[in-house]
Amino acid sequence: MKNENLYKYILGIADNSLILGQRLGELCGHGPSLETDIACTNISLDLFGQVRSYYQYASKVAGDGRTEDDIAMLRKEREYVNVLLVEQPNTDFAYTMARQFLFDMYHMLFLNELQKSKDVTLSAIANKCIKEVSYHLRFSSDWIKRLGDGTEISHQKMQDAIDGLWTYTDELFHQTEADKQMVEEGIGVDVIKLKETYYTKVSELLHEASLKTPESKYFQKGGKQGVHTEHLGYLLSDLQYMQRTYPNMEW
Amino acid sequence: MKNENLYKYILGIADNSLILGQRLGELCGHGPSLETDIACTNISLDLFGQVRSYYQYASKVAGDGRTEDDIAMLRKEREYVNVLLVEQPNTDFAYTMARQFLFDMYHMLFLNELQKSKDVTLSAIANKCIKEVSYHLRFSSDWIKRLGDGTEISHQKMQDAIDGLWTYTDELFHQTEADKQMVEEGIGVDVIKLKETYYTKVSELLHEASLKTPESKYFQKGGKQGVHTEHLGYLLSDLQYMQRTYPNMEW
Amino acid sequence: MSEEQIKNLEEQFEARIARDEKIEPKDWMPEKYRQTHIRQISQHAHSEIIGMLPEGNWITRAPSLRRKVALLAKVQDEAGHGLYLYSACETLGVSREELYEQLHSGKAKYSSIFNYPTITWADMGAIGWLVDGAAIINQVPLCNTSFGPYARAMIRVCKEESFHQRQGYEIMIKLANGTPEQKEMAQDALNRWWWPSLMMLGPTDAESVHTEQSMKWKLKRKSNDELRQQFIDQTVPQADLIGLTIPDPELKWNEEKGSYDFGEINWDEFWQVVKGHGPCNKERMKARVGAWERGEWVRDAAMAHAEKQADRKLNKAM
Amino acid sequence: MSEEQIKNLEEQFEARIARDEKIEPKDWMPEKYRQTHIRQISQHAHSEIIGMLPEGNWITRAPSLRRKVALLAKVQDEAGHGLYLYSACETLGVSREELYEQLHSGKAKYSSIFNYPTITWADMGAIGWLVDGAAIINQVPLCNTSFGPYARAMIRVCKEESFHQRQGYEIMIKLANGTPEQKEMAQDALNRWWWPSLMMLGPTDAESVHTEQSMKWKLKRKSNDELRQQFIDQTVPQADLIGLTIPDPELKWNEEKGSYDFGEINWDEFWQVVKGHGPCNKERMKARVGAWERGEWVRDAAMAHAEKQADRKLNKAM
Repeated sequence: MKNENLYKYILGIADNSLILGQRLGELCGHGPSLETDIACTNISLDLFGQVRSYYQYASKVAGDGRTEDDIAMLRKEREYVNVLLVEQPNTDFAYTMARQFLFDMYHMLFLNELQKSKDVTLSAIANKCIKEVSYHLRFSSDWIKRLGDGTEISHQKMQDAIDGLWTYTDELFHQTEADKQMVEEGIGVDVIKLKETYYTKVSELLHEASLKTPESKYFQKGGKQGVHTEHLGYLLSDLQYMQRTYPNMEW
Repeated sequence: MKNENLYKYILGIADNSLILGQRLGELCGHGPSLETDIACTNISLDLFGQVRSYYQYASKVAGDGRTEDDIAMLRKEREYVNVLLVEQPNTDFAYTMARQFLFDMYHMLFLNELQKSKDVTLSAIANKCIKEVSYHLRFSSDWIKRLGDGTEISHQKMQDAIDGLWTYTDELFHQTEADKQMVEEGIGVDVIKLKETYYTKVSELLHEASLKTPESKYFQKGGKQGVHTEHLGYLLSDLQYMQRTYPNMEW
Repeated sequence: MSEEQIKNLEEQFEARIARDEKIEPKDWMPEKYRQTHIRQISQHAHSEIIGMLPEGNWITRAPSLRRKVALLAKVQDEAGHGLYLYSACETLGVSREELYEQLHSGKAKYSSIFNYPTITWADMGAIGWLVDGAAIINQVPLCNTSFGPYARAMIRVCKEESFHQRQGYEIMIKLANGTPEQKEMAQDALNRWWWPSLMMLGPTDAESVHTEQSMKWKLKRKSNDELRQQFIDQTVPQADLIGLTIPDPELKWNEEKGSYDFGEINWDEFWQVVKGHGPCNKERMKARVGAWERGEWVRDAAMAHAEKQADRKLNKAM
Repeated sequence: MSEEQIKNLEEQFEARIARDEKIEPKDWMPEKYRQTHIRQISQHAHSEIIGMLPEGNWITRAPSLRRKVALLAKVQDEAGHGLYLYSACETLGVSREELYEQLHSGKAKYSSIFNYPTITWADMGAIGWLVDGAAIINQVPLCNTSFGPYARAMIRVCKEESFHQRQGYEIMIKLANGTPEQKEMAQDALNRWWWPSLMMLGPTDAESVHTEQSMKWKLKRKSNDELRQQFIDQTVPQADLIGLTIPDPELKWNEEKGSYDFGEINWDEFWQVVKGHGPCNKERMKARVGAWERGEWVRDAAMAHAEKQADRKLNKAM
């Protein structure tokens, strides 16, 4: 591939939205209220829309005939490079919202920078996505506050969710070799520079929600190298089912 | 295929064990006690052992180069002909045991007749399996009694499980065209003749376990025609994952 | 109010409806009108919500990103329909909680079609094409029904439903023109959904209750059998066009009456499903009741938080 | 007992061990001996039970029926090992419930290796080959340990483990001789499991505690570093044989000492996992504690039923 780093870079962005969108898609019709069902479906929809833009671009960059669907659904388990955070299961609504918030905050900061990319396609996608993501962030932040500063039970559940997922936040700011190359070329976002702002903003919101910012300094990593948690395999077996079972067909 | 009815007949038997074995396999390490974990794993193991004998025979009958694994793992969702009972999820231990008992009782009566089959291979398999299945039946019966005649909570849960799964029992005694043909040829078991004994024996055990025999006369069917509940698709996406993702390889 | 006064009001009310005026929530209305509308609108809302489940079942397994996006959008639309139908219903003085309670206790009904399982991807096509197709035929007349909020909701619903219907048919076209496996999948879905779709138009006129009253209130314009005939006449050519076969050996064009003759519907199955013994009745209720129960602490928290916020504002203001 | 008497007993006790006599549960033993054995045997039992989870993760997805059967049998064996190790432990006057409680509260440890995820099928091969391989090296000497029930349990465990190890290696052979994708999968699994397997032999001798006492009681015969060297020397040729590469650029045959030199182990990672912050520590505990809590009503019912049965027997007898 001529521009392999760019290809890898696009997947690094897109896979996060793909896997998070898939997780939210599982919830459809099973949420705590009709309004949250609509919102979660809507966020999932936005994410898959973004995913299509990215993979269509990746398909062009790869230039080897693979379509957006091939890229989305026909890779092996070790070839997905999403962060571990987004593949975590829908344990309960607190986990779902905490996962969303911890990702949205990063996503927002990230897209804000990606808008300035020298790569006009990425910059345009970022520009389109940022409106959607600012809505996602507002929605998830509101729920962090509602549950953090709601009842005793909801406070405890939300604190557990934040504590449980915290270990996956650091990975958001790791860089692969492709990432570094793309930063150097003015195409990629230097995520390391976002880290401090991220943790400050997250802490502020947690504080506002009467929640404690976890202090643990032990973090998990691996997603960006395709080393995932055991949850991802099952998600993929559903995601890929049709493409694997009925290969090379049009739908 | 020269002997299509026989092929279909074998699948009709084998798919039940395959899907039930797969369900039990999900529980490994997650049961209420080490002893039940060992027992459930053991039953799963027995069932998969039986499955191999049947599919190996089916492979021979088909004679088109498909192996036992191709037959087990590379059919489409509409081509599995197990009864709906065995695909029902592991809702809780009461459901798991009730499903097991309602199937084991049938399985035992069935194999007892299959031993008399004119088809020597089927007769030999039945002969081998019946010892295993009589252990399964003893194990599940014991748990029906323990939970039915245990605490108030366990009684209620077991009654719920029996009530919930009852609707899937009638299908055990349905006959497909292939079944009828095989009965006529002295190869297959005339399941209709087992029905009365089945319900009598089940009722007796439920009575002994202080449980009520459900009176509902509404039953579900479709499994034998490949029309399944929505649970089966997800089970298949895991079951088939490796064969679909890495086709035509040796393991 | 005296009996005469009430009679007077009723006459004026019926006259307004006869003149095609809309009845609005604040207008006086007979209690029976109110109850009938609560029942029908909430049943319709429940159907949208339960209807999310069979399609939601394929979101994680949609075969392409394009189809996944379309399916998500469709299910979201259904949730939206549910939302504004519940709102229309609430204008009649019933709370959403009461309506849910009726659904969860089994007192309220929803469309029986959603008690059938979706077992292949082609079912997404069949549901859009047939189920939404039948729904539109049921619903288009309701765009002119007498109760304003319901009529306005139905206008929006019907617009989106016909988009869904085209989308479903388009899935079927793709499958029918695809590989033999895909075509078989499409035919199989049609085989399984055809008869339940015909049942969606309701029991035969002979068995149908409430019809006369409903006609007067414009909750109904045509009889069930007329609607069913319309659905069949509209759908058969669509199946022909893409080379699929309607699973009814008795289906035949009747030149004389200018419409199709068709076979006997299995009404035993219809009533079994209506009475709660269809393939997925229990699963559907379990999913909804489970979601509701699991969500209780979330709704409680949202309420508690809103109260705290209100108190804080009040304290600040004082 | 007087201090002198105790000292006397202790001397006799140590002498018996020195003579290679077995200590049996009913024999007198120093309290520290009892406690050390409870700790070690239960830790071993817990490891078997937790060890079911990473492999159990692939039961539903095994690529062939033959492999599925073998994997089920292996996991069942592990449960069996757990069972008789718990029994051996119980002879020392501790109940299974107490042992579980120690596991669930995080007080008791289990082998850290099981805190790594199994993410491809090849991990089933790598676990059998490397993890069981390292376990055997740890355990073979225990077949001659001083405490009778433990020694006897270990004889059986080791026999089955070496079967598992061969089975795991056989999975790797098949993959390494398979398609390029399969070979890559095998290499990737080796890359991920190699270093954690080396860590299974315990911290370096410099960091290791309890060793001297354990040597005397024959709970240990060789130091961690010796065992590690043995594992490496045994495993490298096996990797070579099937064309896989040990992921250690510093690995080199040292002619002089007649064994391999190898690279630095990442002890930070080791301690992070030991302290509960490995990739799956939380998942593993959640799975076990969850199973235990969900199973409570079942165990209660079994107990209640057994009591009822006993009462009935008694009533009959009277």
